[in-house]
Parts: sequence; C-alpha cells; structure tokens
Amino acid sequence: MKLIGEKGVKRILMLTAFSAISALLLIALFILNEGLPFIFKYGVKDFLFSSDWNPHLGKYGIYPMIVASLWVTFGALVIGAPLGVAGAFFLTEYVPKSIMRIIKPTIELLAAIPSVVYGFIGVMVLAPLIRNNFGGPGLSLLAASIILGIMILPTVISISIDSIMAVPQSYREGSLALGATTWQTIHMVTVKASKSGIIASIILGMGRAIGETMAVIMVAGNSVNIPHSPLDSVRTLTANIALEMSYATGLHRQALFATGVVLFIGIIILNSIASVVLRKRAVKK
Amino acid sequence: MKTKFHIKDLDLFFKEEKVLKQINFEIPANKILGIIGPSGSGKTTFLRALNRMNDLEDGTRIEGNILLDEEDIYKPDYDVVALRKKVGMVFAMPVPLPMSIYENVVYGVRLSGVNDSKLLDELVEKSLTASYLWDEVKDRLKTSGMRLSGGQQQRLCLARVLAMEPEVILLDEPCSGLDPISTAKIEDALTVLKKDYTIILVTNNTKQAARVADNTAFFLMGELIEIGSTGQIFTTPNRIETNDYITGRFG
Amino acid sequence: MRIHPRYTQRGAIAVLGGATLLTLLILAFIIFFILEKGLPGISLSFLTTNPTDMGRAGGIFPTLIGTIILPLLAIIIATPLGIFTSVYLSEYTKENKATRIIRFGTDCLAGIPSIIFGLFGYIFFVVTLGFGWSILSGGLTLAVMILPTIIRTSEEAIRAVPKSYREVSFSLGATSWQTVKKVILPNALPGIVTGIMLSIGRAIGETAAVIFTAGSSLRIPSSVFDSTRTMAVHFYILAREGISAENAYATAATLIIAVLIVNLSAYWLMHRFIAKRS
Amino acid sequence: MFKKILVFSSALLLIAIMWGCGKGKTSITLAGSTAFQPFAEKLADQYMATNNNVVITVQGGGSAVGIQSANSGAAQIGMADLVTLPKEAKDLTATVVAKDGVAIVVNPLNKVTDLSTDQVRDIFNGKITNWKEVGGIDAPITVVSREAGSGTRSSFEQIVTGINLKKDALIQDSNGTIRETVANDANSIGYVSHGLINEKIKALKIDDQECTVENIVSGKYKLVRPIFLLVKGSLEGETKNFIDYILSDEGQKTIKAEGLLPAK
Repeated sequence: MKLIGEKGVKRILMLTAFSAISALLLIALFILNEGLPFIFKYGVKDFLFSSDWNPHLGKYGIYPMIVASLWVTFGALVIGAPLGVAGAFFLTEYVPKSIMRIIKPTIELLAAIPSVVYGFIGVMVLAPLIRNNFGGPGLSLLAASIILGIMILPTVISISIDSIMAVPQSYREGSLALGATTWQTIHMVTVKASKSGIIASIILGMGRAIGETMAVIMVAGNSVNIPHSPLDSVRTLTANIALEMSYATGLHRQALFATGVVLFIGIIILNSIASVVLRKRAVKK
Repeated sequence: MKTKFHIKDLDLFFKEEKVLKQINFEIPANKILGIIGPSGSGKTTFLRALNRMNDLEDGTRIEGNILLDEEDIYKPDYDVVALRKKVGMVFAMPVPLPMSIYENVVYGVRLSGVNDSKLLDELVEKSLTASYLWDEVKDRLKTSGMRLSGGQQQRLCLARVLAMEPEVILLDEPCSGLDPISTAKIEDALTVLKKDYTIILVTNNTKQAARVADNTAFFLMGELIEIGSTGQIFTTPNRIETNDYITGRFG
Repeated sequence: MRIHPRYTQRGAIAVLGGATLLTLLILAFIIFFILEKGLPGISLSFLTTNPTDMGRAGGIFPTLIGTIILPLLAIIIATPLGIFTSVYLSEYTKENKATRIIRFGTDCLAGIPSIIFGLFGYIFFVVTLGFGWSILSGGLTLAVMILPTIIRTSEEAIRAVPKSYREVSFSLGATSWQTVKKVILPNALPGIVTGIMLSIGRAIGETAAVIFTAGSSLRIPSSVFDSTRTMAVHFYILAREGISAENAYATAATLIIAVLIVNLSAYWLMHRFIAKRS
Repeated sequence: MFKKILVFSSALLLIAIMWGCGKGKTSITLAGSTAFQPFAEKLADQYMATNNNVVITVQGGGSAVGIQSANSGAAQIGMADLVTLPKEAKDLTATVVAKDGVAIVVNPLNKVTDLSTDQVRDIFNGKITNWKEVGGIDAPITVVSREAGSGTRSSFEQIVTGINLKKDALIQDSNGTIRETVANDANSIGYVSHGLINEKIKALKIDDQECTVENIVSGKYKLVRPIFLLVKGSLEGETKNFIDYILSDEGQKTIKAEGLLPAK
C-alpha cells in the first residue's frame, strides 16, 4: 500500500464506495424504469387504491396487497424483534462466552436455510397447527408473520450481539460497581450504548421481512383480500411479483414491476418513519 | 534558550463557540511546561492544537499561528503525520491498543516502516526502561497491553510515545486516574526525560505542576491568564485569579 | 410504584431467558425437522454422484460444486467492495447529508425482494452484457444483493471501535489508512465477520435470484461462463415440482450441515486471529 | 493479514475467470417452464448420450422467461406451458412436444370421490362452500388455485368454463406446493399435473371420467394442457434435431414414462 500513498488509498476507497453505491443506484433505476410508466398509464389512484386484481381482465389494483404487506411486516417485527433482541441480551449478559460462541454460528446457520424450506415447514407444520387451533385456512397472515418473524431472528440476534459486545466492559463494571443488578445495567447502560447497532439489526431484519418472497408465497395463501383477521389469507406485494412473474408478459409484467416500484417506495417510507421515530425516542432519553 | 513552540494570536473555535482566545507565548525547549486551570478552561484543547489532534473533531477551526521550530504547523501543505511523529501525546485515560505490550511500544515505529526485529527489540527495552516499566513487564512482552494495571498502562502509553523518539511530548492529565506510586514513577520519568525532550504537561493537580514543571501557565475560560517560572507562579502570582486558583479558592 | 431491583432482576432473567429458550427451541425444531427428513437420504454416493432420472435418483454432486463456487464468487466480489465502502463512509468523509442518504439508500435496498435482483441480473448481466446464465452473472447478481448487508454491518462494526483507539493511532503518527488497517479493521473484525456470514447464508439459501442469473443446469461447470445449480435451487425444483421429497430434504440436510461446518470454522479462525493478536 | 486476503481473493478470481473456455461443441440452451424443466433435462441427457457433439443446457425461470429468452437469443429454445401463446411469441415457431393432464385433487380423507364440471365451477366460484352440498361431511371448502397466467390454471379455466375464482381462494404457484397444501388440509380442493398424484392426495372423477392416461389420450378426460417448445425463426440444425428427437418414439416414450402425455 506504500506504493499508492495516502491520497491514492483515499481515491481507491472513494472509487469502490462510488461503484458499490452506483450498483445499488442502478437497481433502483432499473425498478423505476420498468414500473413507473405503467403506473402513470394505468393511473396512480386506480393502481394504488383499487382492490380489483384480475390480470386477464386487465384489472390491476394492489390496495389489498399494500395493506397485507404492512400487516405481515408489522407482524414479523412484533414476533421477531423482541425475541431476537431479548435473546441477544440474554446470550451476551447472562450466558458464558464459551457457550455463546457455539450458539451464535448455529443461529447464523438459520440465515442460510433456503426460504423455500421455511415455506415447506410453514405449509406442513404451522398452517395445520393454526387451522386446527384457531380455524381459517391456516395459510394466513398469522402464518406468514410467524415464519417471517423466525426468518429475521438470525439477522436481529447476530447483529445485536455484536453491538452489545462492543459496549466497553468498563461501562458495565461502572454500573455494577454502583450496586446495579445485571438487568438494571442492561436497561440503563448497555441498551443505550448499543442502541445504534440494535436499530440497524431491526432495520435489516425489517428489510429481510419485507423483501422475502418464497416463504411468504407458500404460507400466506395469496388471496387478493383485505385481511379482516390474522387468520385470513393475504397476498403481499413481494408475493404478487414472484407469484405471477413466471407467466407474466406484456402489460401484466409491467404491472408486476410497478408493484415493485410501490414496494420500493413503501420501504423508503417505512425506513424514514423508523429512523425518525427511533431518533426522537433517542433524544428523549 | 531555544524556543520550541511559538504561539501567536491563537484563537480556536469549535463550531461557533470561541474556545481559545488570543493566546500568545513561547515554549522553551528541553523544559517541562505545566499547564494548570479548572476544567473547561481550554487547556486540553490547547494541548491538542499543538499536534493538530483537534483536526479529528468536525467543526474545529483556528486563527493565528503555532510555530514549531519557527515553522507554521497549520500552513496548508504541512505534513501532519510527520508533525505527530515529532510531537507525541499521552492521553488522560490510558488507552493501550488491543495488542501485545511489545506491539504497543513499536506501533508508531512500525508505521514508519522499521521492521528489523533486533532494532525493535532494543527500542522496546530502551523505551520501557525510560518509562520505568521494563522491570515489571520484561518477562511478558507478548501478553496483551490491556491486561496491565492502570498505572502500568499509562507508562506503556508513555513508552509508546518515547519509542518514536519525538522532540516534544504532550501529556494530558496523565496521572488523573493513577495511584500515588504510579504517579511518582511517571513524574520521575518526566524529570529524567526533559534532558532530551520538550515536555508539556496538562494537569488538574496543581501540586504536580509545582513538583515537576519548570514553567507553569495558568488558563482560565479559554484565556492564558499568566505564565512564568513555576516558583514565581506558586509563590508570587501577578494575577488575583492565579492566586485564587492555586490556593484552592475556586476551580 | 417502585419494584425492588431483586425482583426486576429475576423478572428480567425469566423474560429474557424465556425468549432465548423459545428462540432456541424454534431453531432446534427447524434444524431437527430438516435433519430428520433428510439424514436418511444422505450417503457417500449421494454426495459424489450426479443426479439421474430428473433428480429422483442419484446424488447431488454438481449442486455441491455450484453451492461452493457461486456464493464464494459473490463474497469475493462483495466483501472488499462493502468493507471499503463502509471504511470510506465512516473514516474518510465527514458525516453529512450525502453519507446519510447513502446509508438510508442501503437500508432500503436491503428490503428489495431477491426476485427483483434476479430480474435485474437477468436483463443486465445475462442478456445485455451477454454473460448468459452463468456463474459470473449469478455471482455478480448475488454480490449486489448482499452488498447492503455487508456495508451496513461493517459500518456498525467500524463505528463501534472506540474513538480513543483512533486518537492514539493518529497521535503516534499513523496515516488514516494505517489506522484503518492496523487498528480499526482488526477491532471491527467480529462485526464484519457476522455480516459476511449472514451474507454467505443469504447467498447460499437464495433461489429466485440464482435461477434467473446462474440458471439451474445440472452439469459440472467448466468455466465461470457456465451455468450451475446450487443446492437451494435443487431443493426448490425437486420440492416445488413435486419430483422427490426424499432427495429434496436430503439436499436441504446436506446444505445445513455444510453451512454449519463453514460457520463454525470461520468463527474458529476468527477467534484464533483475535487471540493471536492480543 | 488483509493484504494476504486481498492477494488470495484476486488470485482466486483470476483462476476462476481463466478456468476453461469453450470447447468447440454446438451448444443449445433451453429455458422457461419450470414444470417441463426436469423432463427436458432427462431428454437432453438421453440425446447427448448418442450425440456427443452437442451440449444441451436446461434452465428454468418460468414460461415468460422462456418466451423472452427465445426472443433475445439468451436461449435457443424456450419452454412454455401456456394454453394460448401471448403476442410476444408471434415471431417464434411453436411446437407442441407434450401434453399434461390436469387432475382435480382433494385430501385422501375426503369422502367425496367424484364431481361434475358444474359442481367444480360452483366450488371454485364460491357458490358451493361446504362439502356437505356435494355429498361430503359438514365442513367448509378450502379452494386452492394456481396463480393468474399459469398454464395449468388457464387450461383449467378454459375447460371448466365460466370460472370467476372466489376472492378468498388460496393461491399457490407450483404443482408441488399445491400438493402439499391439499395433503395437509382435509377440507381443501385443488388441481395439479396428473403426473404428481400420489398417496398423499386423491384425484377426483370428473363427469364420471377418471384422470388416467387412457382417458386423456382417448379424449374422454377433458382437462389437458399443451407444452410448447419455442424457437426463433424456423427450425433448423441441431435445434431441429433435438426437437425431432423429443417428438420421436423414443423421446415420447420417455415423456410418457415420466408422467406427461405424448404430443400426439
């Protein structure tokens, strides 16, 4: 690296950062380019707020899917985030390090299980469980939320563990020395110091939950319906794209890309809300 | 007597706030300058201006000049890396890097491209001896620097600076967290070291300044109130604020 | 009302421990479920022979190759890009609107479904650049897909390195790059490795993006311009077209055993590296 | 350490790129319908066993990808299991190489064994919602269908006619997942490729006709859909040879043995 010099290093880093970011930008442009024209042609209002999705009749209304996506993501976070963060705190603060060193890679293993496998477990185990205990078709909003909640666990736990571990030991010792219990130390000191990483873990987990397709397609039931209870079958935006893409041509295909545009914008809005809410709460503390 | 630093009309701003106001004085070479003053008086900020550590904080800006050996260290193309090699620094909290004692000491030298292990070995012994740590750690140089006690860690930090053979050593309240014995060891080291180095010691402990400093400067609210020989400052201060501070009436 | 700390402590242990137990039980169940269905189908010949009869019989040898080579290529491309980007963002630029927008954009892209990455890869790499369905197209697509995770986790890890380490390093005359190389990256390593492991996981488990870009050919690839099939895709095809549930689960079981070995050895290497340093 | 990793990875990358380049064989790529993909793989293997100057690669991606890639040239042959080809396929030469029977299936625990076309229509449209209305137990019917555009669904709707799928029908996007769904829900009804019927699901008689190969071939059983191979321009060279092989007695025998129906 000496050959290149400090300025050269900076330039190389800038170049990589730039190329990584432009690759990501390219994706964003790709989605917009394929989908935006359709939205304007079909009409923003009809596309977003009509409940009639019937591609072979030329009806493309995605309102029920927007509602379903929000519910499923919310449900996944309600299930996955508390479990994951609680687990991360327990594993770092109460469990010996040697044990955690085995548990953590095992949890990360779950990130590598293909989502189709989760889907099959959902269809074969979870859906009958829900159907027999609560009624409904089983393949439902609830099933999708639970499966997604489980799928985001590795992301939430792993990244949270790292940020909790990064809190200097002296903070904990300082608190414990003042007579605080481990729990008081966690919620008064450790949470605050590791907050940024925990938030990142939840946001990445939320990203995974919104973006997941295969597992959701298999367990959500996919009816184009505004859900009235967690037991109703729903279709999310992502499911809609992946479900019909393999046979879609012409306008139908454009409509699916337009669904992608809506999804993208939705993610932007959700992320903005998340960062604003979290920042506000942070300021209060 | 040779002048090491020459500070001319120095103003330092952090964002909109003026932290240092019109500082003007000279720092002679091969002496220990003690800087005293209450918390928030700008003494640490001043110290960090001397090796441009303030550059790392966003929103810091200076006016005026700081000359090191008559060369302005804030002129545009000045080599900051070379400056920091010439002007070493020991921080208030001992921060050993998470590596072995040995590697901590040679960190700065390795950065300059020295890799000859015999040379490094000699350097480690010399630096650790000069910082009064050698006897305590010579058998465990490969263990982590973080396993040392606070006092040992701070002496390790001093050794780390000495290893680079700088011309100036800046110390920012180096003994604030240490026991009297460790403090004494560091003070002993400093009195020996001033033969070869210019030492600037920021301290909250006026007695420490009285013990080791040749000259003492008193800072208050971002201003240099008074500077003179340590004897004069502590016996016949010219300013009432100085007198109040050293007799413990405020601060 | 103020509850005595002793009780909040007990309550906390109960709640946190309960949550952990539940999590571990779910995870154990999933692993058990796959192994129970899949282990009986695994044998040496299953691992070393080619599939025959549409995957109903024979082994999964070509998909083993695909599962190794494709995520490896993606990681080789994405890791340096991702780490350098996060280093640039956190160490070389001041926190300003641009970095915030970039961070925000990365967060958003983490939520784009993989099928979109797949379609992008299909149109961009497979058709426009003419790479065809190939390891190269697949690797590049997967690299772009995992980039947000790597950038974000690396950045978090880098930000968690104490500021005092940077100060010490700079005060000893280090340049920015020397500080990054000697102090920041080694100390951020655990977090960066987590990001990489999660990304490898995602690349290995991905199906949609892979089918559209790397294809699903069952032959052993002879160059990066050849198509390949990963175990995840193999499972996908076998299970979803209802060809052979038995071989599908045997594939899934092989997959998780392989990933477990990779994960554990990666962490072992990392801990050894850290232990050696300090 | 980092330098080492860097050097190592760039070396790996280089090797990967250098590693082998083309071998002067004719190469044919098929892409598209996931339903036909495994059959195409098997046919390709058989063909390559006797014609070792040809390398055939089979990719999935769905029928739409089949049409797109045949058009763009990413694949020489597109595979599609659509009933009617869309206008994007107008420049493509379509050959029907196989047919597939669509079986209407229920859970094996279901007492019902046969339905009329009208009953099927009413169930899928939501007019009949309880199994007792068609001779079963008193339980609500769960309807499972394929996604819009799917070849199986189009043929199902075309032959049953008058389908306006009820809103809360479950949708699955592959034969395998429909089979799992029906196998795990005692009150569900769905439709799959007849080659997929096994002990976990039960095929119904429709208008008293059983879904068997004989009945489909003889035309008594009406739920049948075609599988197309699509080629840009006219058929020629190795591409033609391969399609001819699929249409030959040997090729058609394989198709039949694996659970599809011969084209003729």
